[in-house]
Amino acid sequence: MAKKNIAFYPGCSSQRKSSAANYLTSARAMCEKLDITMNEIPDWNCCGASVGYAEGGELPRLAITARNFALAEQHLPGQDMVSTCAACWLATRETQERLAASPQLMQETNEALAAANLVYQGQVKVRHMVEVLIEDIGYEALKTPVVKPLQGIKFAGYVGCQTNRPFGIAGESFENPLYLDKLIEIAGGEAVPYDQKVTCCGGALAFSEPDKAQRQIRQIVESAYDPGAAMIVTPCPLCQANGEVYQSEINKKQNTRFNMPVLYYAQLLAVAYGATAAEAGLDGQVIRAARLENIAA
Amino acid sequence: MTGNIATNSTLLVVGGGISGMTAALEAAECGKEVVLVEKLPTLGGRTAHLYRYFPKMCHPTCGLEINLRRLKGNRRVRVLTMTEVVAVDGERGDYRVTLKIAPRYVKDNCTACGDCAEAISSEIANVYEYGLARTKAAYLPHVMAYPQRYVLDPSIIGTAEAEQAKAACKVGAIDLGMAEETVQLNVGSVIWATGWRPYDAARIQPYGYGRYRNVITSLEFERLADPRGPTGGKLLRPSDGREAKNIAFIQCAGSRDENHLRHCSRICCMASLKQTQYVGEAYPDGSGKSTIYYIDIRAIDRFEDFYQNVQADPGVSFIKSKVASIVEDKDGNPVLHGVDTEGYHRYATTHDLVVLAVGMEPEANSIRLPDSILTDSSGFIENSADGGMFGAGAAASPLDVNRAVQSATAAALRAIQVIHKTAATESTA
Amino acid sequence: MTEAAYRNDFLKEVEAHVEAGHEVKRCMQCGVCAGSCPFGPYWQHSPQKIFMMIRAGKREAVLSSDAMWMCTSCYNCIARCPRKLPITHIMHGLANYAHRLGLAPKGQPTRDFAVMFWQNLARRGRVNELKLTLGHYFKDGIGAGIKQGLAMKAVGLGLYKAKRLNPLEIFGGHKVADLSGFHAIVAKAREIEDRKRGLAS
Amino acid sequence: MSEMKTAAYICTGCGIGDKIDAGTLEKIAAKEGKMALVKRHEFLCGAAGVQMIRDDIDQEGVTHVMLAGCSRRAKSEAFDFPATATTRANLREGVLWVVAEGGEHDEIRQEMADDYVRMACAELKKMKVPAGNPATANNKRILVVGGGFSGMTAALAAADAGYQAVIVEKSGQLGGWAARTWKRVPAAMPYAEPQETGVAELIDRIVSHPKISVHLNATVAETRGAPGRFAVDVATESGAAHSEEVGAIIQASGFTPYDIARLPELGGGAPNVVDHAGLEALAIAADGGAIKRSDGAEVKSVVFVQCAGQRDDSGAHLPYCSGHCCATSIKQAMYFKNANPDVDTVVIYQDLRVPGMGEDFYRSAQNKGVIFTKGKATAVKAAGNGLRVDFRDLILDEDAAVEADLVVLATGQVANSGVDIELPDEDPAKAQKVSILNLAYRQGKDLPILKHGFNDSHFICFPYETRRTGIYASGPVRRPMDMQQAGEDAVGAALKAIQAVENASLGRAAHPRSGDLSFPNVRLEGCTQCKRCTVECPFGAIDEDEKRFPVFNESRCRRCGTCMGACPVRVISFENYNVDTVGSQIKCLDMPDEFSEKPRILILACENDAYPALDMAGLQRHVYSAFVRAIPVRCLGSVNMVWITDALNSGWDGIMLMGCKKGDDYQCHFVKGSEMAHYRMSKVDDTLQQLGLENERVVTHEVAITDNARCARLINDYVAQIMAIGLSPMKGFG
Repeated sequence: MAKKNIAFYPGCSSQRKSSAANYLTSARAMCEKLDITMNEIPDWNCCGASVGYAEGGELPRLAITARNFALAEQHLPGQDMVSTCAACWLATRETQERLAASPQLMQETNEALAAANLVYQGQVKVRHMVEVLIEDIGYEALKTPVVKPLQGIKFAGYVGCQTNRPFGIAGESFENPLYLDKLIEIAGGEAVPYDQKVTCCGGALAFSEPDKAQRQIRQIVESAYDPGAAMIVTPCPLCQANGEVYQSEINKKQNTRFNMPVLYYAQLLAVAYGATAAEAGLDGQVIRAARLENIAA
Repeated sequence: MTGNIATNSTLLVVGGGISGMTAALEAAECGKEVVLVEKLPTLGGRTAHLYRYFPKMCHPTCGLEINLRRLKGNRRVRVLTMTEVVAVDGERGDYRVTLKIAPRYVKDNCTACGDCAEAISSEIANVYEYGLARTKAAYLPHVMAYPQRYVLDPSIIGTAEAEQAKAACKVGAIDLGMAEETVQLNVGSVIWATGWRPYDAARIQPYGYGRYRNVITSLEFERLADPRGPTGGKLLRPSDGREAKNIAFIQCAGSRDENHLRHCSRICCMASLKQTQYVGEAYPDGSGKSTIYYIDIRAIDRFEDFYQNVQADPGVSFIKSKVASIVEDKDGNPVLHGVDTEGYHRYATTHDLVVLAVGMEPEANSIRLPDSILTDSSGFIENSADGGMFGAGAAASPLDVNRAVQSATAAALRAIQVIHKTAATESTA
Repeated sequence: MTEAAYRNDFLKEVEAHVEAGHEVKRCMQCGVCAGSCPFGPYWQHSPQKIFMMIRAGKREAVLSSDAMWMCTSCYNCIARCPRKLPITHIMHGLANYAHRLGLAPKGQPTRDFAVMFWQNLARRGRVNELKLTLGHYFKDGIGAGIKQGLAMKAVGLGLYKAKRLNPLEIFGGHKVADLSGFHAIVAKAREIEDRKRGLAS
Repeated sequence: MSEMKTAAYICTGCGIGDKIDAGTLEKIAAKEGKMALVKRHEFLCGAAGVQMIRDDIDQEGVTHVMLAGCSRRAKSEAFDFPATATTRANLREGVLWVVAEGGEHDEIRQEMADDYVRMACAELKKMKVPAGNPATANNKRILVVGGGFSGMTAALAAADAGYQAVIVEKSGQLGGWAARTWKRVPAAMPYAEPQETGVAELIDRIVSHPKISVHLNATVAETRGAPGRFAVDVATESGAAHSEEVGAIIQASGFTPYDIARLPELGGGAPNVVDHAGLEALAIAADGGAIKRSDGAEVKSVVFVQCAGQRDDSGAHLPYCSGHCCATSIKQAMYFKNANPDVDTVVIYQDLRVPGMGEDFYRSAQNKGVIFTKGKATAVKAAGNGLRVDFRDLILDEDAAVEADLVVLATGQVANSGVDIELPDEDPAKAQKVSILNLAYRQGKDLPILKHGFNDSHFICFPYETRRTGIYASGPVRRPMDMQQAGEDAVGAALKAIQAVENASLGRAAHPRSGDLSFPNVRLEGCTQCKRCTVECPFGAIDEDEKRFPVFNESRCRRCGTCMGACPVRVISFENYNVDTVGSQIKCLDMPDEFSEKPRILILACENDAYPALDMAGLQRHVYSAFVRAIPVRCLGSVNMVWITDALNSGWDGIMLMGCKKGDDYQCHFVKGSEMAHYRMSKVDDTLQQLGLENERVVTHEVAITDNARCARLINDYVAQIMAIGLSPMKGFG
């Protein structure tokens, strides 16, 4: 497998001891096996996420992301800017497209960047880690490093919103994207039919509108149980966190008995590729994925 | 048939649906020589699959019968089926057209007795029934197929089945050695009556066509309603064969949608209004229920009468809403989610069957038109740069049958003008 | 009934001041957005209805609506809109505009959370998840905060145990190195935007 | 024509020979059928079989051919013998494929085949080959009534194809409403802006075209004759009149906007309330600048009220939709927006109807800031210096009001269709109307009106088939429409007019029996001047002379035979289709006796739908009784009562008439034929009573072409019913 260098944009939630720290851990393990070198963009900042709109407005949001572009262009020229976080990817891709489409916004953004002696030249190519996996490496080649297939484990592939809409992974449909199921199968697991694949978990409103969001989450977890899934798999940190950490809340309030591990695809691949439980970030689960830990051990 | 059969006073009509047949016949009945080519093994086109027409609720095959009789009685129209246009060279008044004729493996002397079909067991999807049924691999496309000759599906060529079919034919009509042929013609003008195809409903993802068996297209519903169709006219839903009594019709399935077809396909509102009457017809006790989900009901001009009649039908209700999504419940029933926008009324309604009023996509999008043909943003033919080729019917615009026939009649005259002008120029030259 | 009913005044205001506001006029009232929103059952007005209200000149009702604050940014509406309207962005833009004008509903939890989120990230360039969470719980005062915090204790504890929550973040946590540059960019961008949209900074 | 020589060919292919004894058929053809030549072939439609027939025609002088094999609908291209009378005995679709399998049915199957051979032979001997009546109606000029957009387009279309055209326009200039329109709705990519009407160029082309002549300030005072030989008196304003000889007529008499004064509740008649035409006038005056009201004030706000006086179910106004008004209002709203984007334009609509690429035009208007509101306007009132429109906003679900400097009412198109010939003379509504064509026809002065005052065709597949041959309605007189559609319609109408003159010059029938060279002969010496034929002809083809005898206008005739069916004294006939060709079939049977338990049921089936339906029942192997004998008729309207009485007298046990649907949504290809037959048969009870027969012995069914299984069912049920009431006692008396 050819060595690949990427300008990696981890995003706030993937930082050490942050809510998606285990995503980063597992992504590193996975990339190592695939000979992908993750070059972290120096001094990157928050993408603003979707909920930043209310106070941030349009241009400040675009400008802070453009700062990341400028840093990537400057320090990691020619490398694709890759995110693992769905929200980071969405916000950066949206920014990239909007600036490309509007010379006025581009000019205003650069006016703002100039305040920190930065400039964005419009060269950045924004991608999601999943795109790197399936487009650059390919489904077939992703199978090569598999040493511990996750045989006999049923997973519900929960794609969620922001890696799926409005951009989505090329060639996939909004209502029934299949790439996650394919990644599950590559890792040796079984992807169950799952009708809440693209349901919204409530996103950031899990904080501000917990009851409403938890109604979404309940539906998402419940529907994973129906076809017999043992675990949920997702590409999105917010989906992961919402799906995992609120199960106890829902159990308490609604008398359910949810105990469904929610993992990242990167964790599955890392384990299948022979990583240890720690390397795969399995110790970062609030709801432990015992069967994966057994395989990884 | 394949010799030098045409001159520059001949018209070529591409497409043997109602528009193409009309253009060919109207021109021929004015005394012109016409070559009519059709890609499929039979003339008749889309309308031959329809059970009834709006607003008269009469039968499309009735008009087809008359047109076929006109054709049988007119020696000026030469029909080539299984034929496609692969190239058009030359200019207005003097085109050289290259045709490709696919092998039918059955010769002109077939009597349509059906012995070949009897002799074999291989089956293929029945295209006429939109795949809702299967047919033998030696088949007559449908009861009104013209030419009334069987076809051997290429899938059995080279198999023992094909030999059995050949052996069964008492008149020696089967020729398994038939090969693709290329033919060239001189014609003065070309009418493109290539018609339309239903927009691929599977691409309208929130509606789950292809994922949910009880979500079907309006064209498939025509076949269910037709007593000659796969269910003998019973409205049986595909998942379990149960009678569908509570049926949703979703308008603008693909049309008026920048993610799919930009244009309004014009016919779909009327088609769904018509289909609600099939539901009434299927359940004379009044137990059938139709719900139309729409953005605007486009019952244009006199069709308003029909709309008013359907509105008065107690079995039909209207919801002004583009349905947001469909999910399937545990019994395979489609559940429609959306909001009635007159006021604000959220619904999650379970139906037995959903019929997607799919839009019209120009068939021309799937063929290579000559470069001089100009199309609009949806692919409908506007005209040709040299003024010698014309779109007719649904190839030119999403039209109902009546307007398609008007369009085809007009196209016939435009083509005649080209030929007359060419003749006049040549005679003075 | 005000004189401005169905006049373009408010529509023009929205076009001038609201992100993607110039797209509002293209809506054809099909309602697919209304039916696609996961929080649809909770809001007062659907996006399509908001757009109609804008066109009918209902300025106050629009800007004080809770509808824009129910957006989870799931992008279903955008994916399905037959007119390809960037509905999510319009709703965000309207929320921002209503918020900046001070007309957005007071105490709207998402409004408060969103403000806090931006301020949190803007302070150090990266989100401090602990402060954000605590800030959110304590937004209604100490008492309510303790109650909320206790209620969510299990959640926090779980994350802590999984090394996904760092109590030490309360004393700082992750940040951008060139903080002054970052702040300068945000300030400049804000200044340009306010100038453009005619808002007082 | 040389002396008649008949030949019968019996095909044994497709399994016919396996189930039916061809030898018996040969004997019947020779002995009973008296065919001069009788031959058998195992594959008659094959090259050798066809060559055998051709040789007999060429070398043996065969003039009349009876083919016993497949249906008349099959293998027509093989059995194509010009100038030879041909008939078919339908043994395949009509016997072999419908009679139940099994030895127990062999006898009745054979009897059925025998009878079909007898019937075909009987018919053949009564047939003549029609030669046509060419060169009696040779005029190929085309008259266009109306010089608006439709009329001009039609005239040019005909002239550009090489035909002379004459335009008669009642006003002093060409152009009609289109000339009073500032811009038109776009008809080409990108469908974004109003476009030039092109009317001035059109007028220039008309005026300079060598093949077009124009009469302005002129009307049609009288139209006599028939396709290929119309004589049209043109009256001009000056009082001068002259006659034009033409071959076909296009009626493009256009529309009148619905009178807004009839909409006082919507401000109709009040200042600053206009209709589309009124707004066009303002736009022409403004010529791209600010549109001003009559008081000179610039319009800063305008409201369009759609469906004004249209789509009305109260009976007070127009019930229909005029189709173009949504796009027209969009276009007019753009007039304002293009001149000044700050003008407030609101369109209040119920359903926005912009089909096809009109959707892009709608989008374009939205992009310009035109506001579309789904609602229903209830009142337009004066308010200050302007107006206030009260309406129900259907989306916001509330009563609303909007003020405007100007209100445009989108009213509908009312057809200028002349007099409604089906209204009684004393009807006051008619008195106000002036005839357009002044046809000197027995059945009235103008084209029959289909619905809502429009001269439309009732046929979906054949939109130009109106009820007056060689006269084609075009443009908004036939159906409400916009310029785009009117243009297409006009070109299509021009083709039909050209076709009509070409057909007339060759003595050929027009649609749906196009190419038919037969024509109605009338034996006037037997005529009782009862006028049934002149009244009942669906196409107004028959006039009356001074002595009240019928005058047949051959090129108006569509050859349906409704006159033949109507004639009580049977003096009307066609060469190849007449009282004898069918009557002899009915009478030629070998009728089993009353106690045979073998009833004989006669089916008279319309050849357009019912006969094909029976045929396809065979193709699908729907089994039906072998006791029926089907005879195709041109139209149920051609069924003469004598066939019924002959059949009953000959001992037939039952008679089924199968024809097309009648009524408002009639499917009868000859409009009234099926209805006439039903009407006539409703009186058959008297005849049955006189004969002492049960009412059930004659039944009439509407049969659609799709009714294949149903046909079989109808037959089987009827046979059972006849068996139940018993066989006819009339056997042996015929």
